[in-house]
Amino acid sequence: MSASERAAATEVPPGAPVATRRLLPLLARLGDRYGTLVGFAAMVLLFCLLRPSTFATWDDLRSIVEQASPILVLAVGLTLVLSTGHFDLSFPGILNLASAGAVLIMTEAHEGWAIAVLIGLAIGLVSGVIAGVGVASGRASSFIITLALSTIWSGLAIGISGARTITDVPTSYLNITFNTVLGIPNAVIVAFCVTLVMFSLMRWSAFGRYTQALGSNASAARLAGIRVSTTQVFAHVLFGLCAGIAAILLSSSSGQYTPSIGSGSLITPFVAVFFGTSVLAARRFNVFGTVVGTLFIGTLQTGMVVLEIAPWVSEVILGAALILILVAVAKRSR
Amino acid sequence: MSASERAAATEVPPGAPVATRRLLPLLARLGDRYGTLVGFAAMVLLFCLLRPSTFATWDDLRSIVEQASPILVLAVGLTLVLSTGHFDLSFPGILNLASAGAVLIMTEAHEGWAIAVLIGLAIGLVSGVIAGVGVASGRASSFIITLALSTIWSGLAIGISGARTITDVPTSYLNITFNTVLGIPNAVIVAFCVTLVMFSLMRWSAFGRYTQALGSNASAARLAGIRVSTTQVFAHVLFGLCAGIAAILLSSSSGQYTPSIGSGSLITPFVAVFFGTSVLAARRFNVFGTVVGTLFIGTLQTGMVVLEIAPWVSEVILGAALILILVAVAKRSR
Amino acid sequence: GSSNKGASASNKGSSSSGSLAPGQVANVKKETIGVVDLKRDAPIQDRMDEALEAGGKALGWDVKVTDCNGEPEKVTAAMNAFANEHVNAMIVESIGVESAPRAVQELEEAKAPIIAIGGSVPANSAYAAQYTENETELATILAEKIVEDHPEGAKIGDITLTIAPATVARNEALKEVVAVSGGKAEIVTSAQFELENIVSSTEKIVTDMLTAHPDINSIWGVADDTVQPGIAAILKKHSNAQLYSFYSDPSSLEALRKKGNPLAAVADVNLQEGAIVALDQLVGYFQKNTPIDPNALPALPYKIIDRENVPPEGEETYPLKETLQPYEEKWEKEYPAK
Amino acid sequence: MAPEDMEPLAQLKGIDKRFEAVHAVKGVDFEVGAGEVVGLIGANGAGKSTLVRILAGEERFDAGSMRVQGADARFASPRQALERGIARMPQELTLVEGCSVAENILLGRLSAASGIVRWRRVRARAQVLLERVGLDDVHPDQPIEELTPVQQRLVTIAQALAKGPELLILDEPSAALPVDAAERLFPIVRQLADEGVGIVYISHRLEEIVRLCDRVVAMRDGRVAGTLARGELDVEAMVVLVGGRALAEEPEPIAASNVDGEAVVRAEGLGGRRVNGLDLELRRGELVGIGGLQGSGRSELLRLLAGAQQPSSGTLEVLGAPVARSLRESVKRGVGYLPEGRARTLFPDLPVMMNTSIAALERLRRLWLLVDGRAERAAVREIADDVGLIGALDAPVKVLSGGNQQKVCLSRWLLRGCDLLLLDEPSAGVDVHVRAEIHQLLRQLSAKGITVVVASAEPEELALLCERVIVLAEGRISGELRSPFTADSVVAVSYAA
Ligand SMILES: Nc1ncnc2c1ncn2[C@@H]1O[C@H](COP(=O)(O)OP(=O)(O)OP(=O)(O)O)[C@@H](O)[C@H]1O
Ligand SMILES: Nc1ncnc2c1ncn2[C@@H]1O[C@H](COP(=O)(O)OP(=O)(O)OP(=O)(O)O)[C@@H](O)[C@H]1O
Ligand SMILES: [Mg+2]
Ligand SMILES: [Mg+2]
Repeated sequence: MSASERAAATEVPPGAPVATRRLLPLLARLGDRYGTLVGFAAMVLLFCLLRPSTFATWDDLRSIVEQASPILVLAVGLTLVLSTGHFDLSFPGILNLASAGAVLIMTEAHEGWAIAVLIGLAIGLVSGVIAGVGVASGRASSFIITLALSTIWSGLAIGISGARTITDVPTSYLNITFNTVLGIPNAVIVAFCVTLVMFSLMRWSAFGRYTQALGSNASAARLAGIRVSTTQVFAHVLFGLCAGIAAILLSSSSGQYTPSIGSGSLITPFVAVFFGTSVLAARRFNVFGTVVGTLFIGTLQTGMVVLEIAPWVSEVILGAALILILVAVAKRSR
Repeated sequence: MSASERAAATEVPPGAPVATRRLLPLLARLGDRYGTLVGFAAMVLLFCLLRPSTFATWDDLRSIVEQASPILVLAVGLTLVLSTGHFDLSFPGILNLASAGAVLIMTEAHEGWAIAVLIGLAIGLVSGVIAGVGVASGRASSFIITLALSTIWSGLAIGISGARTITDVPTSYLNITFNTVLGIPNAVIVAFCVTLVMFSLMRWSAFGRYTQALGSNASAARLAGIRVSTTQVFAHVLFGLCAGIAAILLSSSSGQYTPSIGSGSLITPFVAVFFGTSVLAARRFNVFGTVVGTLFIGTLQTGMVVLEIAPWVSEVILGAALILILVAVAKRSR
Repeated sequence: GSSNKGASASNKGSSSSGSLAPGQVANVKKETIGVVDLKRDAPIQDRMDEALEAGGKALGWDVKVTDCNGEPEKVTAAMNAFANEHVNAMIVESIGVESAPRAVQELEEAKAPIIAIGGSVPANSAYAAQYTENETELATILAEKIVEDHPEGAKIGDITLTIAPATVARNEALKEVVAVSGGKAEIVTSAQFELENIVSSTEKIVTDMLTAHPDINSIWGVADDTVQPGIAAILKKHSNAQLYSFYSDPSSLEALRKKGNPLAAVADVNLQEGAIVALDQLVGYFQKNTPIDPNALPALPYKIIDRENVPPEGEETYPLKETLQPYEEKWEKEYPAK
Repeated sequence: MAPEDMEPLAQLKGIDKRFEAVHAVKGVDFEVGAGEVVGLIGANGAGKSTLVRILAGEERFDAGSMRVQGADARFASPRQALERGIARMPQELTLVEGCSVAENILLGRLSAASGIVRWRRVRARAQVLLERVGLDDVHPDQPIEELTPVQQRLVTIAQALAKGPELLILDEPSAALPVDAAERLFPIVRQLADEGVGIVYISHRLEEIVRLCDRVVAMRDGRVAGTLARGELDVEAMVVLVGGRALAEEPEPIAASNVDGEAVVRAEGLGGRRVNGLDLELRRGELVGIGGLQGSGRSELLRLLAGAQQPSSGTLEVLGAPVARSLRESVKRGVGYLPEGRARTLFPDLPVMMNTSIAALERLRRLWLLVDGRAERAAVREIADDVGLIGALDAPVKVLSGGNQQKVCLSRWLLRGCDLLLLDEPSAGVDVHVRAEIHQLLRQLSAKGITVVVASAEPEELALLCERVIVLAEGRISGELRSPFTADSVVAVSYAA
């Protein structure tokens, strides 16, 4: 850890005038705490200035938030799992299999959208149970167990769908995300509810505190009489459910099932969650930070599309923005 | 932790006859230690039995090892970084940028292959320094810092190459991997040397000890007077160099630079390294285990192509094999 | 809010009085066209974009190409952004509009047509027209070329991708040709490359195929991305197998020109034609309110490019100028500068 | 059959426990009655912790039987033991970093049936318990990692009390606990016993065993070596039971021969966070003790000398130069620093060997970078024998017994070889016999001209070992004692702030 080194670095040389000696540490402290949020706000402001006609509109805001919804659902679930000190990389597989299951039950078995939703959630749940039990067994790293699970689910998804893209999805299913309530897209409402639930769990429930205890010191948690395995399993199950919800949002909003629907979804939720640890100098995984992280990435990506920035430049900007905000401005993570 | 829970599962009921009471724990202990290797051997045997004409040939062995070479170089480097307790996800970007740099210096500036190799290594080195300094600063999680770096490098790679596929690569460069020494492809020799160096470093050098100390308890490492930041930076630099080497092997052997050369390379090295923690019940990241892990994946993939297993089935088998070997057979990781 | 909303505005014909921008040939009202491109890195997509940009220049239009870099989220973001910007028409290249129903709805309400070009994208009522090549025809001539090249019997190693509609169609065509060949061709083995990891995975499976079946004499590369890694693997295996694939990407043409290169032939079609037809239909729609004709694309000539007929260094299979010229002449005549 | 009320709270019969190579507990019979304080003593690695871990459900037993409150018991987890009223305060500090003090104290019992945490109630409960163990100045919302090891120790005691057990196991609660803190602990133990709680009290401080316990069980090499009833408690007898022999007589502390040798440490008006205005001078070859009560600043003084914390005022010269800007720099100049709280300095998953040699690798290098494995093993073996380390050198250090881990920490700096050795609680958790050997080792070092500074919570240890003791109180020097002096005089000066 380089906490002390950093502390030394922000120390002011003894010769500096008194005002500076007071001001600089204060600024550093404020920067530590609000740097991430200020960086985010500055970015939004910049986009609004550059393209006010598009960017600062209700329409645009809505599409940013709507597009971020499935990622948000994944990211808040991931926040919970990561706070137990373990990885869960099974969600790309869940996205694939739950989308395939939900869509096929409608196109092949001609069930309604409600059954399809249930199937999607059930697949997420089952995967969560398996992942949780596997991880709680402690036999191998959660990283590889859940990765292997993801591979299996993706394979099965291709197997049951015959590797086809399925587009004749009933309108009722598409309407899940197409409809709005008071102008707010359903997907946003769902994401908001999931976020609220996760926030409450992590903030106010004993279970949420126990996940964090687990992540910090598993043997202390066990000694304190916490049901370590149960907590672990439950965290993965909740995340599995989140992945199921995300799968439904994704397949409904993309209007189809393609065998690659979940691939490429691995990285963004992680970026959002890790970004979140720097928000308000939280230094741990937290739902509020994750929300900020998700919106940050969504806004940045949309902003670059709107400004018609070449993809390679936008990649460079994305990476540089992350590093700038996290390393230069925000508080050290530990 | 459920270490003791698992121990209970292997416990023998008090009524069992004496021979069983001795034998079962012994078997469990042997399984813990050699389970991973036995699983690997069983898989190879199975392939040989199913397709003896292809699988048990020198030719096939050579192509498996040759194909695995760039991944092996990445994976052993990754082993070192992970043993410091931090991630480094910058290598897909390094692969892209170093390949682009090496190829462009030949096609645009008409330099020779040696300069190209140096450019590739230099890019890896510079990236490693930046990643190391960023991570050692302790300001944000290594996960996101290195991921952001990867994004930047990939963007730059597309930028400098103009997003073109470049194929007019000089033969001298292609020969780096095309040539063989005593029938052994150069790529294999390079991978072997890199592995040997990393193995020695981690096993016998003071630096290797320091990385492991860092990974086990960073503040204790500081208290022991270890140069924590330097060690951290050096680990990332070595890994950056490995990624540079892998980039050269990859671009030379595929005979081209394409903008997607490094994408998709993220997961396999991680699987190999985490698999390696289960080999010989090491429970820590270790180079020998990583080598086994890399060969395991390479063999499995080749085996499925040779046996003409449908792609989705082979995905399911890959995932299931990992879970089976790691969870059911191998020793718990902690 | 944008000032030029919908087709009604364009009919008022407040065209600039005779002064044309450099390169502009027709005197038409300026329109903004949003182009959503899945991945411009891919040479075929780049060709279509170039055609759209050149055609747009000739008409004096603002053609905005968004390169989505293969990321689905960007596709949705791009479509939404175009809808929010109130473009006059949207052209999607090798990608469907399913993921952006709200953008589709807004464009429909604004009477801004959506046209799909390139790649085989599932039919959708949102498209005013779909000007795409016929994958089956394209693949059939390539498969027939394999059979023709190997009178002694074609033993085919099949590199496939079962998760994209276009590659599935091509593979079906291959199987069909093999089935009717009367034993002159045989698919010895087939394997799938990974979409996320094209280069390494293709190289690996071609190597493994050739190890397992040294008798393979033809490799079917179902997508143009497989050409270079396929070549590398064949060369390294010292195999005599010939590679067959699609599209005359610059790097593939170069390989065809090289002596001793295993790339034997590619099947190609002039995809730029579809792009320009789309513009042509849009001009009619905006200037004269003629409805967009879904069947406007003329029958495209599918052709095999092999070592014999490969265009010389510096030339393309389908020079854009030649494709564009008849349309430019037509536009110049119909909408002359005052 | 004995009537219900006659049956002891917990009863172990013929308990046997094996770890892979180690037979840690061999057929032990042990029982605790309600309201009884049973002392458990024994050498490091004798199996005390293993025995009580079995009792508390943290470890399974291979053979034997266990009865708790009249019913057979075979716990699968600490949780099950807790449900039957058994709580253990672990020997190592097991706290959840990133959580507040209150959360740590009430971890595992944060919620009622609803699953929702009532923060106000949690805080209030924690506050009461903190006051009970004498941590009035610690706020329940403070992050646990801000506390000193001693404060953290007291938190773990509060944590055990919070569980409201019927059988409370205290595994070395008083190791490295300063006099005042220990004095607050004893009444708590007695009071609980009077309320009918059965208590198992493990300690290497035999005087307090005499004061507290109703009965003492001594373990040696995994077996019960003997049991002493209330009347028979006496330190000499226990020493023999623990080590199989009487304690080696420690020599009188002798004045260093070169008291007017060169000054190795010279501080003027030295100040840190708590310590303030310290003037001191340590000479080559001196063996100096630092005494004081809880929070008096002993640890901080050592941190300042080691360069691990920068002084906020005054001047400080160490080894002839202004104090280094970082610990690393100090170590390079020849300072060895063993901080308090061994968990902070160990690499739990790494072998004992790597843990011991980590600071001395530069010395053990052979070719350019590579470590000479054979020389390393020989050197570690030698030092391990010197400090009486029991356990395989290739085992992860976390499986060693607490006292043996402490010896690893100490060995690291002995192996490195330093000119100035700063030791914060070097013998915390070490048994009496080994402690005498370590003292002998330190005397030899000092005779070789190495300056040794020992901060210790135990006045007895300072009186045995040091020729000169600097006593701190509330961050200032409250007195300096030169031998001969007694432990009581150290305590007296400590309180005289
Ligand atoms: N998990 C484990 N694996 C292997 N050996 C172990 C394990 N736990 C304890 N041991 C061994 O069992 C023996 C007894 O250890 P224990 O911790 O019970 O000693 P102790 O009497 O508490 O000593 P101390 O006074 O030092 O705390 C030691 O040799 C120790 O190394
Ligand atoms: N990092 C810190 N930040 C703020 N206060 C601290 C810090 N470390 C120690 N303190 C405070 O400084 C005082 C002196 O601490 P120190 O550890 O030197 O005491 P000590 O004499 O070793 O006492 P003990 O070991 O008995 O706690 C304590 O009251 C402690 O709360
Ligand atoms: Mg113990
Ligand atoms: Mg202290």
